[in-house]
Amino acid sequence: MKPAELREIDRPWRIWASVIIVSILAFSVVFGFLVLPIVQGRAAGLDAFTAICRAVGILPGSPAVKQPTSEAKAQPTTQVAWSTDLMRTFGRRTQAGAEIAQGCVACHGEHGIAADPQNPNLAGQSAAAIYKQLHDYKSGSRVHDVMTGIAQGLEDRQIVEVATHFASSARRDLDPTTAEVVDEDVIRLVERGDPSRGLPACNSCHGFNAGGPIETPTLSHQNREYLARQLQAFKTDARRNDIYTRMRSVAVKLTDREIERLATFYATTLSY
Amino acid sequence: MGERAVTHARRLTLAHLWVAFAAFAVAAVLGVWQMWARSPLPAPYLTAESYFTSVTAHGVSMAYVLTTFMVMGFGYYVAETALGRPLPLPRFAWLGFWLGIIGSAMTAVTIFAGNATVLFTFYPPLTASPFFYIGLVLVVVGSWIWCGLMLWAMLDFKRANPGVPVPLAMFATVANAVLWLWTTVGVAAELLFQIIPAAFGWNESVDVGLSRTLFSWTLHAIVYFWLLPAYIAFYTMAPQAAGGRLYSDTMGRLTFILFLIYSLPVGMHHLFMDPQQSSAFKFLQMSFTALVAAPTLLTVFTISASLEIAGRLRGGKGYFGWIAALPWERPMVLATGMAFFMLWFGGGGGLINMSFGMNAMVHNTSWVTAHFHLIFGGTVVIMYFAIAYAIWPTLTNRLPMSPRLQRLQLWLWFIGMMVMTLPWHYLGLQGQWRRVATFNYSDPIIAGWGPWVIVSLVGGIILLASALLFVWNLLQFHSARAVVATDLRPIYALAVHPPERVPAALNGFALWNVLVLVLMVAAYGYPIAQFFIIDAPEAIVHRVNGRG
Amino acid sequence: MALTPHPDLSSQVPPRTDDAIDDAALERVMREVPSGALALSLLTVGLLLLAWFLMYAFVFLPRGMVG
Amino acid sequence: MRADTEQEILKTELWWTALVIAIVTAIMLAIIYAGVVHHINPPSNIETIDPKTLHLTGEFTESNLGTRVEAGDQVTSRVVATQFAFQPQCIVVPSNRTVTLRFATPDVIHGILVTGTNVNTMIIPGYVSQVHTVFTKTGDLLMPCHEFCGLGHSQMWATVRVVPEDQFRPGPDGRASCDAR
Repeated sequence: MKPAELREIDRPWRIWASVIIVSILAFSVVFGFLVLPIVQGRAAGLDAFTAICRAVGILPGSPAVKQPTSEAKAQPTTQVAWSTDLMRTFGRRTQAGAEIAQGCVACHGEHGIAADPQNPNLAGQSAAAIYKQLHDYKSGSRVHDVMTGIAQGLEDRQIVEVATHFASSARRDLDPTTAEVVDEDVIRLVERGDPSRGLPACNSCHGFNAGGPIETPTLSHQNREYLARQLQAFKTDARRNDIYTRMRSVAVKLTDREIERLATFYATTLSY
Repeated sequence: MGERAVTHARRLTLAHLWVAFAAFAVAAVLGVWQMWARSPLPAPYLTAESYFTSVTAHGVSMAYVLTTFMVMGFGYYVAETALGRPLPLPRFAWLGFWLGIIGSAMTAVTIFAGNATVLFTFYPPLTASPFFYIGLVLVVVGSWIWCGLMLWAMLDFKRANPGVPVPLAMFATVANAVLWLWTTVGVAAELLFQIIPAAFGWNESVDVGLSRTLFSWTLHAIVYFWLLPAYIAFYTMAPQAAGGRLYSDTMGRLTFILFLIYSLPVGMHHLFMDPQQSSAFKFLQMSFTALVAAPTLLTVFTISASLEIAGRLRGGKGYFGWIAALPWERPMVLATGMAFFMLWFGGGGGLINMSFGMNAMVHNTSWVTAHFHLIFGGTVVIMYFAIAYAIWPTLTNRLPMSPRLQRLQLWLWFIGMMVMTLPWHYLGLQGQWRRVATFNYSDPIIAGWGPWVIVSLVGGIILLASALLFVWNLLQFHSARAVVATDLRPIYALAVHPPERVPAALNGFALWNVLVLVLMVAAYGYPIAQFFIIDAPEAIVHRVNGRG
Repeated sequence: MALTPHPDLSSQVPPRTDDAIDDAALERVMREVPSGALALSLLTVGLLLLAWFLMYAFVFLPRGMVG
Repeated sequence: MRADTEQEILKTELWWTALVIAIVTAIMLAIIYAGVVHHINPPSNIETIDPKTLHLTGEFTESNLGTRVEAGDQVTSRVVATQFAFQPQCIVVPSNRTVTLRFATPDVIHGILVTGTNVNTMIIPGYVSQVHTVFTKTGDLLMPCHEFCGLGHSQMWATVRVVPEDQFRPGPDGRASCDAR
C-alpha cells in the first residue's frame, strides 16, 4: 500500500478518536465544574462563583454546604512544635552540650545514668524526647520542683545541645540476673496491646522500629520507679503535657498492677 | 515448527516466571496467616510488628514481584513466538532481570528485618529504610528495560514487514509496555523527589497531599499493567484453546488502546475521600473511570462470541447450548470461564467503588480488599496460571502425564477466592475496616463479624492449597518425559477475518500517546500544580527503621 | 520420542488436525454467531446493572447525605 | 470464507459498544442525580492547616475538641486523629440534624468511617477533613481509624453517640460531651 493510501485509512481514526475524547472531557467539565456546584450551591445559599471556586478547590469547603465558623480558643498543653529546622539540629554533639550536662550530674549521674531510681536515666534517650520535656518544664507544661527552675535557666539552643549530648551517651547496662525474667502478660501488652480495651501495643510507639510520635521516649534501660511514677501521673491526669492525650489515653486503661509490671519489664529487659 | 532447542527468549521467560511464582507462593503463605491473625482464632507469632511486616511482604510480593516478572517473562515469550523472530538484545533483557532480582532481594531483606512496615503503598510521612524504596526502584528500572525491548521488537518487526499488521498478542504486549512507562512516572516522582530523600534523612518533612496525588497517578493504571496479560490470554489464547476463532481482531486492538487511554487519568478515584483534592476534579476523573468499564464490557462480548464459535463448531445449539459444548476440560478454557465469573463480582464491586459519593459507603473497608482480590487475585492470577500451563510445554518441551491436577488447582483457586471474598464484601458493607492486625471481638457488633471472618479464612486455606499445587504442577513439567516438539500446537488464535492491513492508529501508539498526554494534563495538571500554588504545609517524617 | 498417551492428554495438546477448522463449518456457524454471545452478555451485564442499582437505591441512599 | 462479513462483525460490535455507553451513562446519571438532589459529594475541603503547630493555635487545640453548638445552631464536632487514638474518644451528636464533623491530624495519615453510614473521610496531615451529614439512627456507632497509621493502627477507634434531638443538651458554653450524659 502506498503511504497516501495508508494516511487515508488512518485519518478518520485520528479525527474520531480526538472528537470522542474531547467530548467526554467536555461532558465532565460541564457537569463536574459547572452544573453540580451551581445547583448544589444554590440550595446551600452560595452564589454560583463561590460554589464553582469551592468545587475546583480554589476556596475551602464543599459546594453543597455552608462552611462552619469557629469560636475556638487556643489552650495548648505544650509549647513544643516539631519543625524541620529543629529536627535537623539534633544529632550534632557539641562541647557546649557536655558542659551543660555537668549541671545534671547530681540527679542524673555522671554519664546520664541516675543513682536514685526515682530520677530518669538520660543516657541513650531520644534527643527529641529530652528536648520536649526540658522545654515543657521551661514553659510550665510540666512541673517539677527542681527541673522547672533548671529548665527556665536554659535557652532553646542549650536545650538542643544538652539533649543531643545525652542522646549519644551509652545506655545503662542491665543486671543480667533480672534480664531473663519472662512475664507473658506484659510481653503481650508490649507487643500486641489489648484489643478489648483499645490498648495499642507499647511497641507501636516505643518500639525501635515504630515510627510513632516524634517525642516518644525510649523506655528500655529506664529506672523502674521513675517509669511507674510517670505512668501513674498520666493515669491520674497529674501529668498532662502529652500532646493530644496520647499517653494519658493509654495509661488510664492500665491497672495499677500492670503499671508495676510494665515498669519492671522495661527496667530489666534487654532489647526493647 | 519442527524440533527446536530452548531459545534464549524461552530461558528468559522461564527465569522470570519462576521468580514470579516463587514470590507468589511465599506471599500466599503470609496471606493465610494474616487472615488467621484477623480472625477470632488465636494466631501464632502475632505482634503488631510481625503483622504489618507480613502485610508489607504480601503486598510487595504479589503486587510488584509476581506481576512485574510475570508481565516481563510473558512479554519476552510473546515477542518471540508471535513475531516469529528472535528477541533483540537479549543481554539487556538479562540486565533487566538481574536488576529486578537485586531490587527484590534488597526489598525483601529490609522488610523481613522489620525496617519497612509501611505496606506496599507507602503512607508517607511514615518512611521505611531507604533500601526498601531503592529496591523497588530497581525492579521498576528493570521493567523499563523490558518496555524498551518490547517497543524495539515491534518496531523491528514493522521495519522488516512494511504494511503487515503487528500480531494482536504483540500489539497488546506493547500497549502494556507503553502503559507501564506512563504509569510509573507518578510513583517514580514520589519516590525520587519525596520519599527517598526523606528516608535518607536529607529531608525532615514531606508534602503528603502531593505524594498521595502522585501515587494515585500510578495506583490505578498499575492494576491494568497487571491485568493485561490476562486480557492477552482472553483474546489470543482462549479462542484457540477452545477450538474456535477470535471474533474480531479490530475490537481486540481497540480494547487494548482503550485500556491505555482510560487507565491513566483516573487514579484520583482512589482519593475520593481525601480532603486535598476538589470535588470537580474528582468528578472529572470519575467520568474517565466509568469509561474503563468499556473495554472490559467489550471484551465480555467479543470473547463470548469467540467462544461461541468454538461451541457451535463442536455442535452446541441455541442461545446457551454452545456454552455446554465448550471443551471445559482444557485448563485455558476452564480458567477463562472462571476468570469471567469472578470478573462479574469484582467488576460489579469496582463500579460501586468508582461511583463518586457512593465510594463513601465502602472506602477503606474490606469491600475494597474483596474487590481487588477478586479482580487481581481471581481474574488475573487465574489467567497467569492458565498462561503458565499453556506455555510451559513449549518452554520445557515436556508434558505432564495428566492435566487433571491442573484442573483441580484451578477449581481450588476459584472456589477459595469466592469463599474468601464474598464474606469480605458483606463485612465491608457492615463497616469492617482495612489494614488491621486484630479486631476487638469483645465488641458485640464486631463479634457478629467473627463467623464470617472464619469463613473467609477457610477460603484462604483453600487458596494456599491451590497455590502450592500450582507450584507442584509446574515442577511436574520439568520432571516429565520429553515429548516431540512438533506435537505442540500453536497457541495464538486466528481471527475469523485475519487482518490484512490496519490503519496506523491500530498498528502503533503515536496517536494514543498524544491523547493520553492531553487527558493527563487535563486530569492531573492543576491537581498537582495546586500544591505549589497553595504552599501546602508539610508533615514531619516518621521513620519506621529505628528512631533517629 | 515415544509417548504413552494418557486419555486426558488430548485436552492439553490436541493433534493439530483435531481443531483445524474448515471454512465451510466456520461459515455455517458464523450465521448464528453472535446470537448466543449477545444473549449471554446482555444477561450478565443486565444483572450487573441491576445489582448496581439495587446497591444504590437500597444501601447507599438510605445511609444518608454526606458532602 | 465470506468476504463481506468483517463489516457485519464490526457493525455488531458497534451496537454492543453503544449499549455499553448507554450503561455507563445510566450509572453516571444516577450519580449526578445523587449529587443534584441529595447533595452528595465526596468530602473535599482544601483547607490547609499546619500539622506541626496543630496543637498550639486555632480550633484543634486540646481544649476545643468535641461537639459544640455554634453560631446559627450549627452543630460542629472537632476530632483530632493522632497516633494511636482519637481525641476525644467519644463524641455526642443529635439525630436528624445537620452535623459537621471536622478532623485534623498532627502526625501521619489517618482516616475514619462511621459504621452503617456514609460518613467516611481520609485525614491527611496538612488539611482539615470535613464531613457534613445527618445521622438518622440513634445509638453508639463505631468510628474506627480505617487507614494504616503505624503499628498501633489496629487499636485506634472512637465512638459516635447519636442521641435523639430532645436528649441533646449542650451546656451553657454550647459544648456537649459523652461524659456529661
